[in-house]
Amino acid sequence: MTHSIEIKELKLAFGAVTVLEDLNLQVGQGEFLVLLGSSGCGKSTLLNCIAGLLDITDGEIHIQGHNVTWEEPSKRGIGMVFQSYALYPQMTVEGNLAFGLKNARMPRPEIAKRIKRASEILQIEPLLKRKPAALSGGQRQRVAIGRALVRDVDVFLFDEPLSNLDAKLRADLRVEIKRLHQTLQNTMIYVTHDQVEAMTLADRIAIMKGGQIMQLAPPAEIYNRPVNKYVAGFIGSPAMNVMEGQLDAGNSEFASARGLSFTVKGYEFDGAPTSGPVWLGLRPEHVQSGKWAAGQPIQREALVDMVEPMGSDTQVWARVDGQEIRFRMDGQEKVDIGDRVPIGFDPARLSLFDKSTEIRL
Amino acid sequence: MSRARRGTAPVRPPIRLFRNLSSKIAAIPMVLVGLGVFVGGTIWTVVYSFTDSRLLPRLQFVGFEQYERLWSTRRWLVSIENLAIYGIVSLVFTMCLGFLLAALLDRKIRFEDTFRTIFLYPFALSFIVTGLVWQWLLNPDFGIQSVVRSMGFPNFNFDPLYNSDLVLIGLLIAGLWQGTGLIMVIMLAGLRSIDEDIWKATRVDGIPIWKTYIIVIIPMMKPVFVTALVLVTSGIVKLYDLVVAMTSGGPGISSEVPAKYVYDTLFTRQNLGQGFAASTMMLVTVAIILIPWAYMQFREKRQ
Amino acid sequence: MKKTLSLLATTSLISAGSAACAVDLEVTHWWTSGGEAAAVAEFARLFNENTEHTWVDGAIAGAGGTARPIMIGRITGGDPMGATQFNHGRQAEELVEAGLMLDLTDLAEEEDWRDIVNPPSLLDSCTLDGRIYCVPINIHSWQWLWLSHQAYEEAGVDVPTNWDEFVAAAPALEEAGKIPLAMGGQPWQQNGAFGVMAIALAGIEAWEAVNVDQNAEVAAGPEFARVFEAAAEARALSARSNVQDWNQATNMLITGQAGGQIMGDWAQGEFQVAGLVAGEDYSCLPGLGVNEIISTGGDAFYFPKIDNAETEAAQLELASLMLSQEAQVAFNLKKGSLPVRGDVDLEAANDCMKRGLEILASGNILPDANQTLSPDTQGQIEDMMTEFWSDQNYTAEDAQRLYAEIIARAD
Amino acid sequence: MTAAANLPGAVTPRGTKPKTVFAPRNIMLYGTLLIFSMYYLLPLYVMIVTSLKDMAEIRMGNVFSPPVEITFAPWVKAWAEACTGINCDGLSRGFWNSVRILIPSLIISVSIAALTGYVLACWRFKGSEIFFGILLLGAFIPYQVLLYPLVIILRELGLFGSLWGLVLVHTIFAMPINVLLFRNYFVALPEELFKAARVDGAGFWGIFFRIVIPMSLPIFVVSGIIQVTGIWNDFLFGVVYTRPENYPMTVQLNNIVNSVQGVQEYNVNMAATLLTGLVPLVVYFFSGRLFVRGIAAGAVKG
Repeated sequence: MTHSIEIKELKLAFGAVTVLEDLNLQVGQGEFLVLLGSSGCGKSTLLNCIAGLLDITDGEIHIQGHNVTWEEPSKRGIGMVFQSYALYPQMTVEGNLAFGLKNARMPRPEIAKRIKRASEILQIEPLLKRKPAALSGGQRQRVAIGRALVRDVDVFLFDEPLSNLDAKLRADLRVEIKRLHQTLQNTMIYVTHDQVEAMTLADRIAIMKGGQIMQLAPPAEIYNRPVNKYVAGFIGSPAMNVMEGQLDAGNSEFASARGLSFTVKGYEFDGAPTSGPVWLGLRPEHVQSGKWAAGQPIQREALVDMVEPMGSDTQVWARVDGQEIRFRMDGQEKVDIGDRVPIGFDPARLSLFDKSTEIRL
Repeated sequence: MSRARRGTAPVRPPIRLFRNLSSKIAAIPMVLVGLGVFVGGTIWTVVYSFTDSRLLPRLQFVGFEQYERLWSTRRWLVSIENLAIYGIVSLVFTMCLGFLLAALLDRKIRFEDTFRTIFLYPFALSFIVTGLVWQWLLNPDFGIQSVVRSMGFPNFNFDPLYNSDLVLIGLLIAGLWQGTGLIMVIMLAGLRSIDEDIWKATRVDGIPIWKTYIIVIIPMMKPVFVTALVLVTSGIVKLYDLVVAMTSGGPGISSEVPAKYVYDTLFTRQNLGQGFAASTMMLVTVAIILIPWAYMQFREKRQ
Repeated sequence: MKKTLSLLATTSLISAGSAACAVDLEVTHWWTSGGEAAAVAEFARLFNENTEHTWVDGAIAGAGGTARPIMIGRITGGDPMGATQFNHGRQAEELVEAGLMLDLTDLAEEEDWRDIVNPPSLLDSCTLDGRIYCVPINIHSWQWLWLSHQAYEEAGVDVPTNWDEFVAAAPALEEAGKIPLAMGGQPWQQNGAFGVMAIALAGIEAWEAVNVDQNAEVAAGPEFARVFEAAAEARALSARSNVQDWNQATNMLITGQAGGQIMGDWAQGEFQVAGLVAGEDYSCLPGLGVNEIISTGGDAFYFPKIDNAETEAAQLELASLMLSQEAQVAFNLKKGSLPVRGDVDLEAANDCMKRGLEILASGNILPDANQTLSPDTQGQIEDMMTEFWSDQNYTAEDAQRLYAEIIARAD
Repeated sequence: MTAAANLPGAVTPRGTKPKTVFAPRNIMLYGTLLIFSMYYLLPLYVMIVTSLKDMAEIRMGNVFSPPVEITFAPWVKAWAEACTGINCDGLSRGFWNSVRILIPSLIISVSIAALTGYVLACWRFKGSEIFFGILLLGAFIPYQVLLYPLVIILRELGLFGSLWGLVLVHTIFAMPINVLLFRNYFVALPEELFKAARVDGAGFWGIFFRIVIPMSLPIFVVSGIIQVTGIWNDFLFGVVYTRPENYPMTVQLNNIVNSVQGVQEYNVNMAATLLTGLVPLVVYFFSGRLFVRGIAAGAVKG
């Protein structure tokens, strides 16, 4: 058994509208894959196709080596957790957990055993006799996860499971899902629009846009080497500074349209660099300031336009040689509008994209 | 459990027809009723409206003869006029009154349940019952007229059911009595679905309540109004029982309505062809009102 | 068939032995007013007593206009009743043509209906292509002006003896707070009253020209102009009459609230139920006291075809019974109508009925408009009439013009 | 005291104090409501009062005066003695007929409408929306147009005149509005529930019976009330598609009111009218709250 999930040439169209096209994806055994993208990118649609909740137009879906393209959702060997929890309101927690197993005509003792195990793992034993309406959001989502858990399947599908929770609970449950993955070691596909969830949970992230996967890679690679301008802008908070400018391939000289220019020394080009209009990306957190600016290959002076103190750090909007740049400073440093602050950064950590194709150079 | 049936997993897409087979089976009644009764029945009626069928349907085509006669029949013209007047007035009043009552109930009043029950209970009664009660109340010898007269206004006249010029008012009083409650409930539901914050916002902005209703609330309730409109209109077209119970079309033919003309020609006059022609005209009228609306709905959905 | 008849002849003694054949025969009709219901109960009683079958009463309230669609619907809808009332004439014509009605010719020949039914024109209305499809059971005539003695006494004027006197006496009634002419709001009553006035005032020839030969010129002519004027006059006299049903209008006479009513002889049943005596409490003027003539419309029973030998036998038994002397007397006395056979003894008949019988015997008879005009034409005329009667501003000229147009179009 | 305190608005609060219960605005509000209440209650009051008077009193007094001497005779007569033709068993027969018509019609029409609404909301297939559109248009077709074709359909099915024929007719004409109600309600249920149920192995019927129905009590109540009142109040179909022995109560009512024997007995008529309206009124009074809630859930979405 090579891949846990394999998707070949998947196409999904509603009438004349094509939602997913020529989509290929392989997910390894026990891998935690996050489908990340903004709303409408097709990530949930793809998940629904994998689950069998949407009939695809063309292509094949294999789960655990079986072609399940036209199989019923319940027979694909998947468990699924939904954003709105989707608990059956008229059943108790126990009833919710047992519903799928009863449908599969599983013997009662086995059902009881599985519910016991799942509720132990998720610590929901005291809730078993309650109805969903009597549970808090976090408890509900635990039950929803439990419902996937009792199915004892190889593949878990999560459809934005934490989006309806408040920030604190979200963080807690995120950790719990990660722990669950480590315990169970099964394949998980997790759909989210939250990059923090994606970065923290994923073995690999698939960034989607317009029904296509832009980049499929481990979080670090996505962060460090985004394949295109979209991915670069999507990942990272605050967002990457993207500057319009010219690249002179001969001496690796970048000149911003606004006036800032420097040599991109140490940057690893994907191919041979060519001269022409480019986008240049610089992550705010890669810009050093104040006394830390000193050691950086490129140093400039920034004129502060606006300050956003966050406590642990401070976000600064500033102009460097006429080019607007955002960066972060230590929260302890005092900075005010109109101040001049020395900054520095390392060109090796930049991202360069072709102006027209927006693909990484 | 997932592993149990792996061997039989279908690889090929199922035949189109059998996909969602259960839902298609469950949809059979809808298809039969929609196509068999509504479309089939309508086509049948339209086709036979071009025949000279009398007591029994027969396919002896006579072109537009039935329609020519229809439009030269006074009773039909009066019926159409009555329906138009009744329809427009009843529509306006039902909507306004329904909204007004709903708005009053929505002002966080006491005894809301009691008032709502009072306004809605006539809806539970049939048009036959409604017609009989109001016929009794509007009876000039015993009802409102005689009561007011005996209170010292001997010249008071209110006998709409015996006065050709006022008979539609009599029908309207009874029709509104029966029908506004439902519209009120629907409007009330619509009002309740509007975010409290809207009210707070308009209070802060200093917009008077009546203006808030007109400028903010009513536009927000568009879908509710559409639902109410559809309900009321379809009810008006079917207006029949009430007329039969209250006036039988009288005095004279002054409260005749198209539905009654159709019924009478079909069955009493034993002139099926003429009755079918009249019912076809009713359908055409409905279609003229409905098609633009359906088109608008459709376009909105597209966007 | 033979067996059935002989059974009947020896009356009902054998019923116990043939209980297996007993049929519940549903009979539909629209006789629901007091006198009518009492009359139809006589049929039911005789049927239940004299045969082993049971009369299942299917009364449908409202006038014939309400009831007929239901009856026709059931016959054409494949759920026929055992027997049903129609006004004979053209109402059931197409049903017979479509073969939905039982052919009674054999029974009729057996019992010599041709000889016993009087006037024979009644049987002609039941005949299509030489076959007989219905049993005429009574003769109803429209041409009566009923007068309430109480009303005239209270107004202090003599009871009129003809239409002109009636009109002349009207102001006195008005003064006494009474309504001179009671008139129900239903179109058929208004049309009927007009018909009565037409025969009385325009004369038989003109009436026949319009109603039988469908001569539109006569309808637009001076004879009918006079009728329309008289009708407009009558309309003014009935202006304050605001009842719907004919028997409510009759009731106004019974209680002395109204002076007169133009209504068929069935009104007599109501007087009878109320215990009023003809000649003492009320009087009747055939042909409005102007033209003593009666039309011979009436009710008939049709027997829808039912594919069941036992039912068919029961139907024939009922048909035979309805025409029997006993049933004719019992029924018509209660109903206030005239029997269809001349050979029955109507000792118990009251003044008005006897006058009717005399006119009948003298042969001063006309067919009923139901027999000569199709329901469609009748309906159009009724629409016109009801508008005319209820709208005081509707001129006689306008009404006559429209009337002539309808007659010109009649089929 | 500072200078500021002397300025108007510094000591006395600006604006007007909230009004009491007897503020002019409240009087207007409740006054309007009370006037409207009169309009709605008057007929019921007159019906009750009239039905408790005897005829002599009705002729004398006015319609609004309470009965001097309460008599229940009109009620007894309306229920058990009033005549249509030669049958003098009042409304009681019609009542039981209506019950016999109501129960199967109610069950079948609501079940089919619920099922169809479920298909349209959760299991759409190619063309399902078109059929739904056709069905909705059916709500606008005057009954009269279909009266005759239905006679033919029922005849061909051999159902004409039978109770089941009437049940079928009620089911057909109940479909448009009830299907719309159910569909709108089901569409508003969270879609993920259906997905979860499918992952849990529930099929078309499993989801319907185990998930959807238990969640849909309010809309069933609404549809049920609409159907109870609609079927109970029906006159036209009852009179056209049944035989006299099966006539529902409304037809019986009309027969009794129109079978005038002698004078109109207004008190009996009103008692009969009240008796006929009683069932839907009772149903409504007991479940009116749910009805209002269900309407909110089903109708507002449009």
